[in-house]
Amino acid sequence: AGLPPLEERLPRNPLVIVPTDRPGVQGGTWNHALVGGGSLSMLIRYQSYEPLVRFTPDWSGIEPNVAESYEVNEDSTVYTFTLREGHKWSDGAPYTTEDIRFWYEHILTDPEVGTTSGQSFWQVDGAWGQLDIVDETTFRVVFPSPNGFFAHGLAWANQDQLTRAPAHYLKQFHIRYNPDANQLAQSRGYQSWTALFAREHGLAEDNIHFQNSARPTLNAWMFTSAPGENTERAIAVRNPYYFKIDTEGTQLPYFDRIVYQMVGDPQVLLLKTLQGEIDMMDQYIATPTNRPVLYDGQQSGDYRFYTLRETAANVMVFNLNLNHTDEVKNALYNTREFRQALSLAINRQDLIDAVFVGQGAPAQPSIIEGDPLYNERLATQFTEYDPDRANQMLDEIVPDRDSAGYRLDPAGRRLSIIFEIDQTRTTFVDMFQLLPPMFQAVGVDVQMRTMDRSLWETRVRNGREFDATAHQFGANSGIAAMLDPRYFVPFSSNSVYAPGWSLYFTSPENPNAIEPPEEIKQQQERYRDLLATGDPEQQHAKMAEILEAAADQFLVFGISLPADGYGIVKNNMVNTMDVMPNSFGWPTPGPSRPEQFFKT
Amino acid sequence: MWLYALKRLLLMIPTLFGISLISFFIIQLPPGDYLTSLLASMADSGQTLDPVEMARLRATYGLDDPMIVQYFKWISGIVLRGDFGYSFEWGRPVSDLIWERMGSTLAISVASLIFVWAVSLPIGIYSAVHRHSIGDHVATFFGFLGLAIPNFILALTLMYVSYRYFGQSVGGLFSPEYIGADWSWGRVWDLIKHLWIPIIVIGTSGTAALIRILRANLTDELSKPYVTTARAKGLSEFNVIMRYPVRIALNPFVSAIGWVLPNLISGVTITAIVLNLPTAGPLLLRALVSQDMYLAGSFILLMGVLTLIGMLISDLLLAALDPRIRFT
Amino acid sequence: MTQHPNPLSPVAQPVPGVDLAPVLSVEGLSVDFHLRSHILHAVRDVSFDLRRGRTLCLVGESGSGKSVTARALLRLIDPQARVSGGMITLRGADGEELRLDRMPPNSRDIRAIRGRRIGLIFQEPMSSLSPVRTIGTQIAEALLLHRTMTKAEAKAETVNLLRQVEIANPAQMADRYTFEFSGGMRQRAMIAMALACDPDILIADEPTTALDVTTQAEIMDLIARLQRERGMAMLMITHDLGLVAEVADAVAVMRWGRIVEQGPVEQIFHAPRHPYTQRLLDATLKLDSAAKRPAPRTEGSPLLSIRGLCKGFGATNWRGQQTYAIKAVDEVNLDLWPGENLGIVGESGSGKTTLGRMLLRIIEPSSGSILWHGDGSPVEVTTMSRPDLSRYRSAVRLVFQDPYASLNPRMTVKQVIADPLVVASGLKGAALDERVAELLELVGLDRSAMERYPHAFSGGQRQRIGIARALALNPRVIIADEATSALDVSIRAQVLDLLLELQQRLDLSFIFIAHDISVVRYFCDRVAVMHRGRVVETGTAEEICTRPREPYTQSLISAVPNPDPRNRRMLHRTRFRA
Amino acid sequence: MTHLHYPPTELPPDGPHATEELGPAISPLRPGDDPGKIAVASQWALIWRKFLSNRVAVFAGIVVLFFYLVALFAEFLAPTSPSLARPQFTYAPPQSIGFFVAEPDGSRRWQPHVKGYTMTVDPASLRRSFAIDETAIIPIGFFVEGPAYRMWGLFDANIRLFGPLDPSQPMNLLGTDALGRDLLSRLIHGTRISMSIGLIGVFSSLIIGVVLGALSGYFGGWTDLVIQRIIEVISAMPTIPLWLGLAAAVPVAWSPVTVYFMVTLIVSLLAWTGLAREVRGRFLALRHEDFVTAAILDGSGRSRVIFRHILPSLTSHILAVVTLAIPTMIVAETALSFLGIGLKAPVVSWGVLLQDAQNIRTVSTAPWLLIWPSGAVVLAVLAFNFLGDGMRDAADPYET
Ligand SMILES: Nc1ncnc2c1ncn2[C@@H]1O[C@H](COP(=O)(O)OP(=O)(O)OP(=O)(O)O)[C@@H](O)[C@H]1O
Ligand SMILES: Nc1ncnc2c1ncn2[C@@H]1O[C@H](COP(=O)(O)OP(=O)(O)OP(=O)(O)O)[C@@H](O)[C@H]1O
Ligand SMILES: [Mg+2]
Ligand SMILES: [Mg+2]
Repeated sequence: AGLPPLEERLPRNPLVIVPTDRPGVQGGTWNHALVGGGSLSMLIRYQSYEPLVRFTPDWSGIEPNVAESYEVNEDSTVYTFTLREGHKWSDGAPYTTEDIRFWYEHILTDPEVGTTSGQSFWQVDGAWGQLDIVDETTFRVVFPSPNGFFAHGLAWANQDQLTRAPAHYLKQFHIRYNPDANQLAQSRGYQSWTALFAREHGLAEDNIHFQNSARPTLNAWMFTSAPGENTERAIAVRNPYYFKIDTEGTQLPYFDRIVYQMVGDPQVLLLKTLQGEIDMMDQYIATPTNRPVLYDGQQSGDYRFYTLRETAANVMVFNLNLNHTDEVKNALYNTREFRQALSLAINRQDLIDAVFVGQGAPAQPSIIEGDPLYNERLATQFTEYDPDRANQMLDEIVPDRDSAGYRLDPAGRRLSIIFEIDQTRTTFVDMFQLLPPMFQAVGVDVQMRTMDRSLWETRVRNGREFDATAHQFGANSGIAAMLDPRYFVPFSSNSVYAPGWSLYFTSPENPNAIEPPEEIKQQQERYRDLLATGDPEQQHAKMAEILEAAADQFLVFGISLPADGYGIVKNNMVNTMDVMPNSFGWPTPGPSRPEQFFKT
Repeated sequence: MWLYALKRLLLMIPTLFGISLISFFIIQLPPGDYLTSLLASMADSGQTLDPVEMARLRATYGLDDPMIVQYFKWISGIVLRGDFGYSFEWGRPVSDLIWERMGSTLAISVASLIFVWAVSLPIGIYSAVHRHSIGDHVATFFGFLGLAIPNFILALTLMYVSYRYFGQSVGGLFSPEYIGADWSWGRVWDLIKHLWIPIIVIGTSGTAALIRILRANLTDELSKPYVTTARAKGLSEFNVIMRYPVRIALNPFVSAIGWVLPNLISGVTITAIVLNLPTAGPLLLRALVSQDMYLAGSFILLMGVLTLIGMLISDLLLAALDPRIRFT
Repeated sequence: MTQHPNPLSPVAQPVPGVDLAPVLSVEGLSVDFHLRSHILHAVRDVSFDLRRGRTLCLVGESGSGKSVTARALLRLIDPQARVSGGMITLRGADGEELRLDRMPPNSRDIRAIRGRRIGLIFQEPMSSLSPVRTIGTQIAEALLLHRTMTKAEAKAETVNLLRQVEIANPAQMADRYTFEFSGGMRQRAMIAMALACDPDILIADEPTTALDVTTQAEIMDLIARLQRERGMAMLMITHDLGLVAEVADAVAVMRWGRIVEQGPVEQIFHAPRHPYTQRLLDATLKLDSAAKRPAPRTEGSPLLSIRGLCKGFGATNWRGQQTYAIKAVDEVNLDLWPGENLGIVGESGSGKTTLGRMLLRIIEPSSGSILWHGDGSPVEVTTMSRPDLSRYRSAVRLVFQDPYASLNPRMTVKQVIADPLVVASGLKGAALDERVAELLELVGLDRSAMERYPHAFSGGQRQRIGIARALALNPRVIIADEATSALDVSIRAQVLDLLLELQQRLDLSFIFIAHDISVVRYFCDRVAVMHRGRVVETGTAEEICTRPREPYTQSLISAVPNPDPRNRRMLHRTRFRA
Repeated sequence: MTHLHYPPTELPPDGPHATEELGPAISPLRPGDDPGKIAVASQWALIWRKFLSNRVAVFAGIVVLFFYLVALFAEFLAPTSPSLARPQFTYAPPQSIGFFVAEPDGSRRWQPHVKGYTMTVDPASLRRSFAIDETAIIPIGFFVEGPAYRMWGLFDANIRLFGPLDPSQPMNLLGTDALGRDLLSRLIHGTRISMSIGLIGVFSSLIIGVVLGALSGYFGGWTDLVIQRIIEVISAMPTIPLWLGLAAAVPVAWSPVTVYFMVTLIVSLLAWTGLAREVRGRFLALRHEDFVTAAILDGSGRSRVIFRHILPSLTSHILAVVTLAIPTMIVAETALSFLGIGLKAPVVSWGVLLQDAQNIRTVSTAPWLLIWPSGAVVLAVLAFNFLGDGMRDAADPYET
């Protein structure tokens, strides 16, 4: 009601979406759910994957999205983007390069009130890319040296903030544009305008970003009742200015509304799913354990399965702390043969049978077979179950044993390795119920301690005193592996096996950074090199080199590459993909274009 | 008596300060702060925050101040301006959040409280009067069954049963189609269909305790001579029991009334989480786990106030119930 | 005998239409207690009739089954007791017969009879009232139950009843709780409750033990009036043969669960046939005179001297204003000499118990001093330190007025009596058992009683347990608050003699609070008379009993019943109006 | 006197002066007993006799004893090791015991056995389906060799009370869990922790609650004021952050049992407030009773008055509270595990087993994982309850 006609709402050149199966009609409600608080970053997956450029549905490359088009120069130093003329925010205000400028000046590069969270791809060698506004719809980003993955950075889930900062809205909170901004902030209970401004754009963290229903958006749906405004459910309705149409010319999205129920516990979500209250879901509930239950419920829940291509590098990766504060342990864990021996002591098939119902085959954290980057040695070395050889190898390193048959470390203590594990990772916990006897057989006392997630974050990700932990993710193919090679190169805080070395990669002058040994430094150099490369072929070659070196270094070891996962979707949902990657970079199912989902 | 009440009211002020101070520090006991827990949940979806950014956010939230400074900021806001601060996680004033949930919290707590009392008082009295009868044993058995099965599992099982055999929407107080709808008969019926599970879940464990305690105390009172006197007047057995021994046997309940009020907030948290009930308990739990300290602190302060009031009421009631008890 | 000596008896002026057929007949009633170790046949084959307007007095040895019989009539016996035989028939005016023994306990039928047709006054009123409801509500409840009344009417009637049983300030007292009533006041409240619905039959189990003789006389007048006006039949259980002689039409004597003798009052008093009856009467006569013993010395320093002792009770409303205030003890000065028996008599509610309790600082005095000379130099009791106090308390012992309440219901008699011994001397094992048994035997209880709990005893037995406990520590002074009121005369005489003998041996002194003037006369050297918190007169026992000076004392003495049915004098008493 | 219709007493036939009775009439409970002897039986003997005559209570006592025996000899009684996982037998349903096997010639032979499973994995539902294989006879017996264990940490052994004759064969009388571990063995081992450490918390909070409540109620005044303020503060204190903080403060090297022990102790340090207030309420009402005054006059010190004279009046209440606290404590463990501080694998307790059952998968497809552990808790608690009730009744002066 009271809206201008459709032509005026659409940009001059709307993005035409070819539906996955067939065009639909507008209408209906998408019934959805979020589990617990603090999980709002999930929203990117369902209603908010609208970067300038996005991953293609098959994750083979990048295509324009909000940007009408983009160009890269030869050596990947200049990126030129063209916006759509007449593109409007959900309140009807135009979306122009002014929004880009505002974000760049007041959020990205303002050292006082800005935020650079997740924006490291805007930097090369510590310097920000330069923004050049050409006209209302054109801008350039210029880097001093090559930045091969800039466009990928934009397409990666959650990272592109250019499409999430409406300048005309945010200006009212900025002291430069509104001299009364401080009073405004105080009247809303904040100390100064900076706090309110940060709150309003919410770009530092998704939880805050999505709690604002007042901020205009480019997304297909906009919140009328944002999560947090009501603690029971959140509602998003169609954005009348959305810039996409289908092949019939119908403006997207098809769904009128998305209703998220806020569910406290995954088990309840499971029940709701079984009951048919959820239209599409793969997070939280689609575990191997729940599969039979969901399978049996297909009839009553009126849903079908779809397949998720798992993209993690392994189902579980053993991370021994290679930067341990305990000298003796540090030396031992840094002994490659020690890690290899431990790897040999694991009966992977048993674990796969018990925990994954036999789905999967023994493998180290690696690239999936069939991918051009596949490295067989990396994938299969030391995956055989050979306790005798393990014992032999260990006898060389730690020959002494105590009365109970456990080995003694060089300091004469029983060789105990305590794995600290985030208790929400139930498959890890299950596997660790079976692992201790296997290690005991080679004289190593392996114990597990589960803990609350925050504690795990503090102790493991931000601490250095833990012996070991287990973790997951990373990537097992193509571009993803290049963007997240956490198990092959210690490059970010996700490489939990070497917190000091990773810090050395990002900020070597940090007092907690540890200078790694030469071969690791070389590996980090290789990766830096890769990031500067724009040419896919060269990227590939460089990545292969990294993987080869990783196979030599054998920093971590795992159990198996993950078997395919699954999700459920209501039988009457149309245009969803039957097979798609499961990743947070390709924010499943975001790139499969939820705006063109509809229900019959 | 009133002087005593007045004295107690005055004593509440320092106690409350003590409570707020202690709780505020306890809230901070877990390592890290709100940002750490935020980071933990972000890591789940592959995001990381770099340390510089963390430091900046910390400053915005005031998390880099010493704890005592944070405490004074918070408590002085409350005392001077009635401002409870805002919730990091929900980005809203704490008081809004708390009040929003108070309605349903009160409704559910009071409903289950009434249910529990309505069920357990008669059963407890019956059990005491007819000790070792079949009825008594059955009540005992079910009571302990209710206690021995964790609420969590009971709720799950009931929900599964209701899904499996009645095809009913589970969790929450309404089916999705009635959430936010206007009141109608359909909605009321829907509410009733949802309410039985929480009431049973909360009821089984709550009633068992009440029944057993009432039974124990009443058993002791029943053989007192004054009961015989009441019988000699020709009072019906029901009146004899209700007017005389029950009154004394209620003493432990009245002592426990102090907990009824704070329980309105934090009680049955796990049940509420599983059943997706929009009560304050889960919110408080989340606030505590995610170290959303102003929200958690204010909840606890509120609980403290309610505890103090509850205890005062309980003490006054104790004296009213049994004139031998005199407070000075 | 055409001129019946009892003007109260309706027979003196025959009322037309009043027949003398029994309203309640008991035939062959037997009650057994199934105890843990044996079966006790507490009542065996008891038969008697109650007739309209007449009084049957049940007298007998303590523990002989009187109370059990009385309760059995209303089917109120303890759960472990069984009625093993007998018939209880209640006859209505229209000739209908109700078999009470056939009615299940607590059935609707029996409830219709309780309170309404048969009122029951329990022996131990102190423990028989609920501690948590006001006296007024407990009485009004009976009214509301059996008589069609509004709440307000019931309240008014309650006040009226309390007034009739001589409670001062009845309107205010109705709102007080049991623990604020003195022993005698509770007993009167109990009587008021039983009379509330003016029953056809009143069963009164020792209704006047805690009442001073004047009050007792007033109450008996009241009951007599009811008997005359409404033809109420009464079964009265009492130890006071004087009272029996004053009020009874017929008497039944019980011993070891049997009625050993039954007959008109004249016959029992003047031609007793059973040796036990004879012993009872002899004991009564014996108690009617003072014991022959040397007068204690009254020079030197007294053992205890009380000066200006006061205690006030009161309540305040929510604004802190005094709503009621009472001076329970008012400026009392008394001395107790070593080896002396000081009797305290006085009106019910006059502060005797309060005084006794203050002497032990169970109740803190409002003002005044108590000097204790027992430990050489005099010590002020009101400011004594804790260890001194506990030493003092082991030298000065108290026998509680309400024996039931003073015995821990969860401790066996052995534990109760042994407790002071264990604490003071650390006695253990067989030696302890021996000492406890010895004490029990002193007060005439069997050693088999040791393992029983207090509730399984008769009123008199409990009272003796209390005495045994007081004796346990070889004290210097015993404050005995109505210590023998529940004992039958023969045992009472025995116990009193025992106490006198102990006194000789151990140089004991007694403060003897009693209502029974004959006991006071028999036992005490000096007597203090209390009235409304003050000591109005002190003098030797003989003086007070024979030549009272104060008008109150005169009225008191004149109301003492005479144990001879041919010479009833209660009615000719002088009345005191302050 | 003729108009007075009182008949003279019917005197006993042998006349008024016949032999007077000398004592109360008593007779033995059972004909033939000597009443004189029993009459002086001590209180404890009487209580014990009374207790023995209560069949339910005696039975409950036997059950409690049984649980403790199980706890003591868990290794020997469990057919297999509680952590022995057999990946191919996840969520295997319970087997039943058969006693006769059919011989080829049609005769039946005595041979206790369970039937083996045939297992199929359904790739679509990712489920193992088990069918009892009628032909696969797994003989079982007593005192068989099974997985080795170390009894009480003293000596190695491998004889188990019962189990399959061939230890490699599956015998899961109560089914298996998500990792293919034998539920029966886990349940037996869980008894040990749940019936020992779990109860320590109950008793320590009981003691604190009773003592502080008694002091508060008995003394009143300042003591009461202070204790009540402490109670208020403790009950308003948020426990969750306390647990989380604790979980962080506990050294990782501590074994799960030690951690759990500490946690139970701390739980009990905070869990006494409710009981304390209830005890206080009763004390406030009882402290001015005459029998208490009498005890004071008897020279009893304060603690004697409190614990020997007043406290017994609260026996029923305390017993009720204890029996209520036991299941609460066992179950509370599941909530603690939620926060990461409960018992952790490889230690087993009933709480851990229950926690494993907290999901729809179990409820819908493996209900035995839920039924048996809760059954054990209920049975134990009922046993404690009836035992406590029996003891109370035996000691109750008013009961016969
Ligand atoms: N509940 C009980 N359990 C066991 N024995 C009991 C119980 N009640 C009373 N008795 C016993 O029954 C006998 C009769 O008791 P009862 O109370 O009738 O005596 P009584 O004649 O009223 O004596 P008293 O004049 O002392 O009151 C006593 O020996 C007493 O010990
Ligand atoms: N705790 C109390 N609170 C209020 N008033 C009390 C309390 N105790 C006693 N009184 C009052 O004090 C007065 C004296 O009581 P006390 O018990 O000393 O009388 P008594 O002389 O022993 O009477 P009795 O012969 O009837 O036992 C009574 O009027 C009573 O109501
Ligand atoms: Mg009696
Ligand atoms: Mg008195």
